[in-house]
Amino acid sequence: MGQGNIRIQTEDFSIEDETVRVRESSRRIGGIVSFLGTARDFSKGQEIHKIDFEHYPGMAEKRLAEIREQALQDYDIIEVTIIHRVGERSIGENIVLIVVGAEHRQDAFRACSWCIDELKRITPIWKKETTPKGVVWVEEHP
Amino acid sequence: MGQGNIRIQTEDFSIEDETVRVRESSRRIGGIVSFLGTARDFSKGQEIHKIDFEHYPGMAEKRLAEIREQALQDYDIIEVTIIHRVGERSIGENIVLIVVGAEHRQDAFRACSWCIDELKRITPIWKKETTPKGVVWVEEHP
Amino acid sequence: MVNLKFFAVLKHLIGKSELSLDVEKGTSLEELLEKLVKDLPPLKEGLQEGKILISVNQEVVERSYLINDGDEIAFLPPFAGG
Amino acid sequence: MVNLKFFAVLKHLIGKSELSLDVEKGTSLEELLEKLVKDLPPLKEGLQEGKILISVNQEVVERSYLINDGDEIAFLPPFAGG
Repeated sequence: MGQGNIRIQTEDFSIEDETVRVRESSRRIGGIVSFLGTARDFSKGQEIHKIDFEHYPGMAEKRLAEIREQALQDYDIIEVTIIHRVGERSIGENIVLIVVGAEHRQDAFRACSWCIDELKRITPIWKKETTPKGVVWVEEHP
Repeated sequence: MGQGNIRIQTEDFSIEDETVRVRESSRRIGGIVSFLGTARDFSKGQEIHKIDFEHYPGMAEKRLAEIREQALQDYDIIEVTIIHRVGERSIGENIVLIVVGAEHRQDAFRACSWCIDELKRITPIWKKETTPKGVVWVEEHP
Repeated sequence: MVNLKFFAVLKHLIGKSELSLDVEKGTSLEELLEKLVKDLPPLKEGLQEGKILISVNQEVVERSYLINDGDEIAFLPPFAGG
Repeated sequence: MVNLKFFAVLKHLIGKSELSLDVEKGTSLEELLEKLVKDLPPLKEGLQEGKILISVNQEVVERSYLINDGDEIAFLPPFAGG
Protein backbone atom coordinates (compact mmCIF):
# COMPACT_ATOMS: atom_id res chain seq x y z
CA MET A 1 0.00 0.00 0.00
CA GLY A 2 2.78 2.43 0.90
CA GLN A 3 4.26 2.15 -2.56
CA GLY A 4 1.20 2.08 -4.78
CA ASN A 5 -0.06 4.71 -7.20
CA ILE A 6 -3.34 5.02 -5.28
CA ARG A 7 -3.27 5.47 -1.54
CA ILE A 8 -5.40 6.71 1.34
CA GLN A 9 -3.28 7.01 4.45
CA THR A 10 -2.92 8.94 7.71
CA GLU A 11 0.85 9.39 7.48
CA ASP A 12 2.50 12.11 5.40
CA PHE A 13 3.84 11.45 1.90
CA SER A 14 7.13 12.48 0.33
CA ILE A 15 6.56 14.80 -2.62
CA GLU A 16 10.11 14.05 -3.79
CA ASP A 17 9.72 10.25 -3.65
CA GLU A 18 6.36 10.27 -5.41
CA THR A 19 7.60 12.61 -8.15
CA VAL A 20 10.79 10.60 -8.69
CA ARG A 21 8.75 7.38 -8.91
CA VAL A 22 6.58 8.89 -11.65
CA ARG A 23 9.64 10.33 -13.42
CA GLU A 24 11.37 6.96 -13.40
CA SER A 25 8.31 5.06 -14.67
CA SER A 26 9.31 5.89 -18.26
CA ARG A 27 12.19 7.52 -20.09
CA ARG A 28 9.63 9.13 -22.39
CA ILE A 29 8.42 11.44 -19.60
CA GLY A 30 9.30 15.06 -20.35
CA GLY A 31 6.89 16.88 -18.07
CA ILE A 32 5.46 16.17 -14.64
CA VAL A 33 2.64 18.28 -13.23
CA SER A 34 1.74 17.95 -9.57
CA PHE A 35 -1.06 19.23 -7.41
CA LEU A 36 -0.51 19.45 -3.68
CA GLY A 37 -3.55 20.34 -1.57
CA THR A 38 -2.81 21.66 1.90
CA ALA A 39 -4.91 22.55 4.94
CA ARG A 40 -5.57 26.29 4.91
CA ASP A 41 -6.10 28.33 8.06
CA PHE A 42 -9.45 29.74 7.14
CA SER A 43 -12.49 28.78 5.20
CA LYS A 44 -15.40 31.15 4.59
CA GLY A 45 -13.91 33.66 7.03
CA GLN A 46 -13.73 31.23 9.96
CA GLU A 47 -10.46 30.49 11.67
CA ILE A 48 -9.85 26.75 11.79
CA HIS A 49 -8.18 25.02 14.71
CA LYS A 50 -8.35 21.46 13.51
CA ILE A 51 -9.41 19.45 10.49
CA ASP A 52 -10.56 15.84 10.46
CA PHE A 53 -10.81 13.81 7.30
CA GLU A 54 -12.99 10.72 7.22
CA HIS A 55 -13.37 8.32 4.30
CA TYR A 56 -15.37 5.30 3.25
CA PRO A 57 -12.70 2.58 3.30
CA GLY A 58 -12.74 0.51 0.15
CA MET A 59 -15.05 2.77 -1.83
CA ALA A 60 -12.72 5.77 -1.60
CA GLU A 61 -9.74 3.76 -2.89
CA LYS A 62 -11.91 2.35 -5.69
CA ARG A 63 -12.89 5.84 -6.84
CA LEU A 64 -9.25 7.02 -6.83
CA ALA A 65 -8.24 3.96 -8.86
CA GLU A 66 -11.03 4.71 -11.35
CA ILE A 67 -9.92 8.33 -11.65
CA ARG A 68 -6.37 7.18 -12.37
CA GLU A 69 -7.54 4.68 -15.02
CA GLN A 70 -9.84 7.21 -16.65
CA ALA A 71 -7.09 9.83 -16.79
CA LEU A 72 -4.65 7.35 -18.36
CA GLN A 73 -7.32 6.50 -20.94
CA ASP A 74 -8.58 10.01 -21.76
CA TYR A 75 -5.32 11.99 -21.75
CA ASP A 76 -2.01 11.45 -23.51
CA ILE A 77 -0.14 10.76 -20.27
CA ILE A 78 2.14 8.03 -18.96
CA GLU A 79 1.70 7.72 -15.21
CA VAL A 80 -0.52 9.05 -12.41
CA THR A 81 -0.20 8.84 -8.64
CA ILE A 82 -3.00 9.94 -6.28
CA ILE A 83 -2.58 10.02 -2.50
CA HIS A 84 -5.07 11.41 0.04
CA ARG A 85 -4.42 11.71 3.74
CA VAL A 86 -7.17 11.20 6.32
CA GLY A 87 -7.46 11.51 10.09
CA GLU A 88 -6.77 14.55 12.24
CA ARG A 89 -4.73 17.21 10.42
CA SER A 90 -3.31 20.61 11.36
CA ILE A 91 -3.07 23.85 9.40
CA GLY A 92 -0.36 23.78 6.75
CA GLU A 93 -0.21 20.00 6.50
CA ASN A 94 -0.21 18.11 3.21
CA ILE A 95 -3.64 16.65 2.41
CA VAL A 96 -3.67 15.44 -1.18
CA LEU A 97 -1.01 14.84 -3.83
CA ILE A 98 -1.59 14.13 -7.51
CA VAL A 99 1.42 13.59 -9.76
CA VAL A 100 0.99 13.21 -13.53
CA GLY A 101 3.82 12.35 -15.94
CA ALA A 102 3.52 12.86 -19.69
CA GLU A 103 5.65 13.37 -22.76
CA HIS A 104 4.27 16.87 -23.19
CA ARG A 105 3.38 19.34 -20.50
CA GLN A 106 -0.04 20.43 -21.79
CA ASP A 107 -1.39 16.90 -21.42
CA ALA A 108 0.03 16.67 -17.90
CA PHE A 109 -1.53 20.01 -16.87
CA ARG A 110 -4.95 19.07 -18.23
CA ALA A 111 -4.96 15.57 -16.71
CA CYS A 112 -3.76 16.75 -13.29
CA SER A 113 -6.39 19.46 -13.15
CA TRP A 114 -9.08 16.97 -14.19
CA CYS A 115 -7.96 14.43 -11.56
CA ILE A 116 -8.32 16.83 -8.63
CA ASP A 117 -11.70 18.09 -9.90
CA GLU A 118 -12.89 14.51 -10.25
CA LEU A 119 -11.47 13.49 -6.87
CA LYS A 120 -13.50 16.24 -5.21
CA ARG A 121 -16.58 15.25 -7.17
CA ILE A 122 -16.77 11.48 -6.69
CA THR A 123 -14.53 10.36 -3.82
CA PRO A 124 -16.28 9.58 -0.52
CA ILE A 125 -14.08 11.68 1.76
CA TRP A 126 -15.48 14.12 4.32
CA LYS A 127 -13.96 17.04 6.16
CA LYS A 128 -14.85 18.32 9.62
CA GLU A 129 -13.46 21.71 10.61
CA THR A 130 -13.23 22.78 14.22
CA THR A 131 -13.58 26.56 14.52
CA PRO A 132 -14.07 28.87 17.53
CA LYS A 133 -17.82 28.66 16.83
CA GLY A 134 -17.90 24.87 16.86
CA VAL A 135 -17.73 21.98 14.48
CA VAL A 136 -18.55 22.34 10.77
CA TRP A 137 -18.93 19.51 8.27
CA VAL A 138 -17.68 21.11 5.08
CA GLU A 139 -19.81 20.94 1.95
CA GLU A 140 -17.55 21.93 -0.86
CA HIS A 141 -18.60 22.49 -4.41
CA PRO A 142 -15.66 22.03 -6.76
CA MET B 1 21.36 32.16 -4.53
CA GLY B 2 20.64 28.58 -3.42
CA GLN B 3 17.61 29.73 -1.43
CA GLY B 4 16.02 32.30 -3.76
CA ASN B 5 12.77 32.02 -5.69
CA ILE B 6 14.61 32.47 -9.00
CA ARG B 7 17.67 30.38 -9.74
CA ILE B 8 19.77 29.13 -12.60
CA GLN B 9 22.17 26.48 -11.39
CA THR B 10 24.07 23.37 -12.45
CA GLU B 11 23.31 21.33 -9.32
CA ASP B 12 20.04 19.47 -8.81
CA PHE B 13 17.18 20.94 -6.78
CA SER B 14 15.01 19.31 -4.14
CA ILE B 15 11.37 19.19 -5.23
CA GLU B 16 10.39 18.61 -1.60
CA ASP B 17 12.35 21.57 -0.22
CA GLU B 18 11.11 23.97 -2.89
CA THR B 19 7.50 22.87 -2.45
CA VAL B 20 7.68 23.12 1.34
CA ARG B 21 9.21 26.60 1.07
CA VAL B 22 6.29 27.76 -1.10
CA ARG B 23 3.79 26.02 1.20
CA GLU B 24 5.25 27.74 4.25
CA SER B 25 5.31 31.19 2.65
CA SER B 26 1.68 31.74 3.70
CA ARG B 27 -0.96 30.00 5.77
CA ARG B 28 -3.49 31.06 3.15
CA ILE B 29 -2.05 28.62 0.61
CA GLY B 30 -4.50 25.81 -0.16
CA GLY B 31 -3.16 24.54 -3.46
CA ILE B 32 0.32 24.19 -4.94
CA VAL B 33 0.80 23.31 -8.59
CA SER B 34 4.25 22.30 -9.80
CA PHE B 35 5.77 21.69 -13.18
CA LEU B 36 8.89 19.55 -13.39
CA GLY B 37 10.60 19.36 -16.78
CA THR B 38 12.94 16.43 -17.29
CA ALA B 39 15.38 15.36 -20.00
CA ARG B 40 13.64 12.89 -22.31
CA ASP B 41 15.46 10.17 -24.21
CA PHE B 42 14.31 11.13 -27.65
CA SER B 43 13.33 14.19 -29.56
CA LYS B 44 11.97 14.09 -33.11
CA GLY B 45 12.80 10.41 -33.34
CA GLN B 46 16.47 10.79 -32.51
CA GLU B 47 18.01 8.99 -29.58
CA ILE B 48 19.85 11.45 -27.36
CA HIS B 49 23.06 10.59 -25.56
CA LYS B 50 23.70 13.92 -23.88
CA ILE B 51 22.11 17.31 -23.42
CA ASP B 52 23.92 20.58 -22.75
CA PHE B 53 22.13 23.67 -21.54
CA GLU B 54 23.74 27.08 -22.00
CA HIS B 55 22.35 30.39 -20.76
CA TYR B 56 23.07 34.10 -20.97
CA PRO B 57 24.15 34.83 -17.37
CA GLY B 58 22.39 37.85 -15.96
CA MET B 59 19.80 38.16 -18.71
CA ALA B 60 18.34 34.69 -18.11
CA GLU B 61 17.90 35.37 -14.38
CA LYS B 62 16.32 38.76 -15.19
CA ARG B 63 13.74 37.13 -17.46
CA LEU B 64 12.85 34.52 -14.84
CA ALA B 65 12.43 37.25 -12.22
CA GLU B 66 10.16 39.16 -14.62
CA ILE B 67 8.07 36.04 -15.26
CA ARG B 68 7.66 35.56 -11.51
CA GLU B 69 6.64 39.20 -10.97
CA GLN B 70 4.22 39.15 -13.89
CA ALA B 71 2.60 35.92 -12.67
CA LEU B 72 2.19 37.35 -9.16
CA GLN B 73 0.58 40.43 -10.70
CA ASP B 74 -1.69 38.76 -13.28
CA TYR B 75 -2.92 35.72 -11.34
CA ASP B 76 -4.50 35.36 -7.91
CA ILE B 77 -1.53 33.49 -6.48
CA ILE B 78 0.70 33.87 -3.44
CA GLU B 79 4.17 32.59 -4.27
CA VAL B 80 6.19 31.37 -7.26
CA THR B 81 9.57 29.63 -7.48
CA ILE B 82 11.36 29.07 -10.79
CA ILE B 83 14.58 27.07 -11.06
CA HIS B 84 16.38 26.05 -14.27
CA ARG B 85 19.43 23.82 -14.42
CA VAL B 86 22.18 24.34 -16.99
CA GLY B 87 25.35 22.51 -18.00
CA GLU B 88 25.72 18.91 -19.13
CA ARG B 89 22.68 16.79 -18.27
CA SER B 90 21.75 13.15 -18.74
CA ILE B 91 18.49 11.48 -19.71
CA GLY B 92 15.96 11.45 -16.88
CA GLU B 93 17.51 14.32 -14.96
CA ASN B 94 15.52 17.24 -13.59
CA ILE B 95 15.84 20.35 -15.79
CA VAL B 96 13.28 22.92 -14.71
CA LEU B 97 11.00 23.32 -11.69
CA ILE B 98 8.16 25.80 -11.29
CA VAL B 99 6.18 25.82 -8.06
CA VAL B 100 3.10 28.04 -7.66
CA GLY B 101 1.15 28.45 -4.42
CA ALA B 102 -2.35 29.93 -4.32
CA GLU B 103 -5.48 29.95 -2.21
CA HIS B 104 -7.39 28.17 -4.96
CA ARG B 105 -6.13 25.50 -7.30
CA GLN B 106 -7.45 26.90 -10.58
CA ASP B 107 -5.32 30.03 -10.20
CA ALA B 108 -2.26 27.91 -9.40
CA PHE B 109 -2.81 25.68 -12.47
CA ARG B 110 -3.24 28.64 -14.80
CA ALA B 111 -0.26 30.56 -13.45
CA CYS B 112 2.07 27.54 -13.48
CA SER B 113 1.15 26.69 -17.06
CA TRP B 114 1.67 30.32 -18.10
CA CYS B 115 5.07 30.49 -16.38
CA ILE B 116 6.52 27.51 -18.24
CA ASP B 117 5.14 28.75 -21.58
CA GLU B 118 6.63 32.18 -20.92
CA LEU B 119 9.94 30.72 -19.74
CA LYS B 120 10.29 28.87 -23.04
CA ARG B 121 9.33 31.99 -24.99
CA ILE B 122 11.56 34.69 -23.48
CA THR B 123 14.38 33.13 -21.47
CA PRO B 124 17.82 33.03 -23.15
CA ILE B 125 18.61 29.37 -22.56
CA TRP B 126 19.82 27.03 -25.29
CA LYS B 127 19.90 23.28 -25.60
CA LYS B 128 22.42 21.15 -27.50
CA GLU B 129 21.53 17.50 -28.00
CA THR B 130 24.17 14.92 -28.84
CA THR B 131 22.68 12.12 -30.96
CA PRO B 132 24.28 9.24 -32.90
CA LYS B 133 24.13 11.51 -35.98
CA GLY B 134 25.94 14.38 -34.31
CA VAL B 135 25.20 17.57 -32.46
CA VAL B 136 21.85 19.38 -32.76
CA TRP B 137 21.05 22.82 -31.39
CA VAL B 138 17.38 22.51 -30.55
CA GLU B 139 14.94 25.11 -31.83
CA GLU B 140 11.79 24.60 -29.86
CA HIS B 141 8.55 26.31 -30.49
CA PRO B 142 6.41 26.34 -27.35
CA MET C 1 -29.97 -9.09 5.96
CA VAL C 2 -28.41 -5.83 4.68
CA ASN C 3 -25.75 -3.69 6.25
CA LEU C 4 -26.33 0.08 6.47
CA LYS C 5 -23.45 2.56 6.82
CA PHE C 6 -23.58 6.20 7.86
CA PHE C 7 -20.73 8.63 7.39
CA ALA C 8 -19.57 12.06 8.53
CA VAL C 9 -22.40 14.42 9.59
CA LEU C 10 -24.99 11.62 9.23
CA LYS C 11 -23.07 9.34 11.55
CA HIS C 12 -22.90 12.24 13.99
CA LEU C 13 -26.61 13.07 13.74
CA ILE C 14 -27.89 9.50 13.75
CA GLY C 15 -25.49 8.51 16.49
CA LYS C 16 -24.32 5.32 14.85
CA SER C 17 -22.12 4.29 11.95
CA GLU C 18 -23.64 0.90 11.13
CA LEU C 19 -26.96 -0.88 11.33
CA SER C 20 -28.06 -4.36 10.26
CA LEU C 21 -31.59 -4.91 8.97
CA ASP C 22 -33.70 -7.71 7.55
CA VAL C 23 -35.36 -6.78 4.26
CA GLU C 24 -37.60 -8.84 2.03
CA LYS C 25 -36.01 -9.84 -1.29
CA GLY C 26 -37.11 -7.55 -4.09
CA THR C 27 -37.65 -4.54 -1.85
CA SER C 28 -36.57 -1.34 -3.60
CA LEU C 29 -34.24 1.17 -2.02
CA GLU C 30 -37.13 3.65 -2.21
CA GLU C 31 -39.29 1.36 -0.06
CA LEU C 32 -36.48 0.76 2.44
CA LEU C 33 -35.99 4.52 2.74
CA GLU C 34 -39.67 5.09 3.54
CA LYS C 35 -39.34 2.78 6.52
CA LEU C 36 -35.94 4.10 7.60
CA VAL C 37 -36.70 7.80 7.72
CA LYS C 38 -39.37 7.36 10.39
CA ASP C 39 -36.74 6.13 12.81
CA LEU C 40 -33.94 8.32 11.51
CA PRO C 41 -35.17 11.91 10.92
CA PRO C 42 -31.69 13.30 9.98
CA LEU C 43 -31.71 10.89 7.07
CA LYS C 44 -35.06 12.22 5.89
CA GLU C 45 -33.84 15.78 5.84
CA GLY C 46 -30.71 14.97 3.85
CA LEU C 47 -32.62 12.84 1.40
CA GLN C 48 -35.27 15.48 0.81
CA GLU C 49 -32.69 18.15 0.08
CA GLY C 50 -31.16 15.80 -2.45
CA LYS C 51 -27.78 16.17 -0.83
CA ILE C 52 -27.23 12.59 0.26
CA LEU C 53 -26.15 9.97 -2.24
CA ILE C 54 -26.76 6.28 -1.67
CA SER C 55 -24.30 3.58 -2.63
CA VAL C 56 -24.84 -0.16 -2.76
CA ASN C 57 -21.72 -2.29 -2.54
CA GLN C 58 -19.66 0.86 -3.02
CA GLU C 59 -21.33 2.03 -6.23
CA VAL C 60 -23.72 4.97 -6.26
CA VAL C 61 -27.22 3.78 -7.29
CA GLU C 62 -30.67 5.16 -8.08
CA ARG C 63 -33.49 4.69 -5.57
CA SER C 64 -35.24 2.25 -7.89
CA TYR C 65 -32.49 -0.27 -7.09
CA LEU C 66 -33.83 -3.64 -5.88
CA ILE C 67 -32.09 -4.77 -2.73
CA ASN C 68 -30.31 -8.13 -2.51
CA ASP C 69 -29.44 -10.06 0.58
CA GLY C 70 -26.02 -9.06 1.89
CA ASP C 71 -25.98 -5.62 0.24
CA GLU C 72 -23.83 -2.95 1.84
CA ILE C 73 -25.95 0.20 1.67
CA ALA C 74 -24.21 3.48 2.51
CA PHE C 75 -25.56 7.00 3.03
CA LEU C 76 -23.07 9.56 1.73
CA PRO C 77 -23.24 13.25 2.66
CA PRO C 78 -21.66 15.77 0.25
CA PHE C 79 -18.00 14.92 -0.35
CA ALA C 80 -15.27 17.31 0.73
CA GLY C 81 -11.99 15.63 -0.16
CA GLY C 82 -9.03 17.33 -1.75
CA MET D 1 33.70 50.55 -27.46
CA VAL D 2 30.89 47.98 -27.41
CA ASN D 3 30.96 44.39 -26.30
CA LEU D 4 29.41 41.73 -28.58
CA LYS D 5 28.28 38.37 -27.28
CA PHE D 6 27.46 35.21 -29.22
CA PHE D 7 25.60 32.25 -27.79
CA ALA D 8 24.86 28.61 -28.56
CA VAL D 9 24.97 27.70 -32.27
CA LEU D 10 26.23 31.18 -33.19
CA LYS D 11 29.16 30.92 -30.81
CA HIS D 12 29.92 27.56 -32.37
CA LEU D 13 29.65 28.81 -35.97
CA ILE D 14 31.48 32.08 -35.43
CA GLY D 15 34.12 30.42 -33.30
CA LYS D 16 34.08 33.00 -30.54
CA SER D 17 31.80 34.06 -27.71
CA GLU D 18 32.86 37.71 -27.33
CA LEU D 19 34.18 40.54 -29.45
CA SER D 20 35.01 44.17 -28.60
CA LEU D 21 34.50 46.85 -31.26
CA ASP D 22 34.81 50.60 -31.57
CA VAL D 23 31.65 52.21 -32.96
CA GLU D 24 30.90 55.87 -33.62
CA LYS D 25 28.34 57.39 -31.26
CA GLY D 26 24.90 57.51 -32.89
CA THR D 27 25.48 54.46 -35.07
CA SER D 28 22.31 52.36 -35.33
CA LEU D 29 22.27 48.65 -34.69
CA GLU D 30 21.23 48.25 -38.36
CA GLU D 31 24.43 50.00 -39.51
CA LEU D 32 26.60 47.96 -37.17
CA LEU D 33 25.03 44.77 -38.51
CA GLU D 34 25.82 45.74 -42.12
CA LYS D 35 29.50 45.93 -41.22
CA LEU D 36 29.49 42.83 -39.05
CA VAL D 37 27.90 40.35 -41.44
CA LYS D 38 30.73 40.74 -43.96
CA ASP D 39 33.16 39.28 -41.45
CA LEU D 40 30.69 36.90 -39.82
CA PRO D 41 28.58 35.07 -42.46
CA PRO D 42 26.78 32.80 -39.94
CA LEU D 43 25.39 35.96 -38.38
CA LYS D 44 24.03 37.10 -41.73
CA GLU D 45 22.19 33.86 -42.32
CA GLY D 46 20.56 33.90 -38.91
CA LEU D 47 19.58 37.54 -39.20
CA GLN D 48 18.07 37.07 -42.65
CA GLU D 49 15.95 34.17 -41.49
CA GLY D 50 14.69 36.42 -38.72
CA LYS D 51 15.57 33.78 -36.17
CA ILE D 52 18.15 35.69 -34.20
CA LEU D 53 17.08 38.28 -31.66
CA ILE D 54 19.40 41.08 -30.59
CA SER D 55 19.59 42.35 -27.03
CA VAL D 56 21.33 45.47 -25.76
CA ASN D 57 22.23 45.46 -22.09
CA GLN D 58 20.11 42.35 -21.67
CA GLU D 59 16.90 43.74 -23.16
CA VAL D 60 15.71 42.72 -26.63
CA VAL D 61 15.74 45.76 -28.97
CA GLU D 62 14.73 46.75 -32.51
CA ARG D 63 17.43 47.30 -35.13
CA SER D 64 16.73 51.01 -35.17
CA TYR D 65 18.35 51.21 -31.73
CA LEU D 66 21.16 53.83 -31.52
CA ILE D 67 24.26 52.38 -29.96
CA ASN D 68 25.86 53.94 -26.88
CA ASP D 69 29.42 53.54 -25.71
CA GLY D 70 29.74 50.56 -23.39
CA ASP D 71 26.66 48.73 -24.70
CA GLU D 72 26.56 44.97 -24.30
CA ILE D 73 25.12 43.69 -27.58
CA ALA D 74 24.15 40.03 -27.72
CA PHE D 75 23.03 37.79 -30.58
CA LEU D 76 20.46 35.28 -29.42
CA PRO D 77 19.53 32.16 -31.41
CA PRO D 78 16.06 30.65 -30.81
CA PHE D 79 15.60 29.80 -27.15
CA ALA D 80 15.15 26.20 -26.02
CA GLY D 81 14.86 26.28 -22.24
CA GLY D 82 12.36 24.36 -20.17
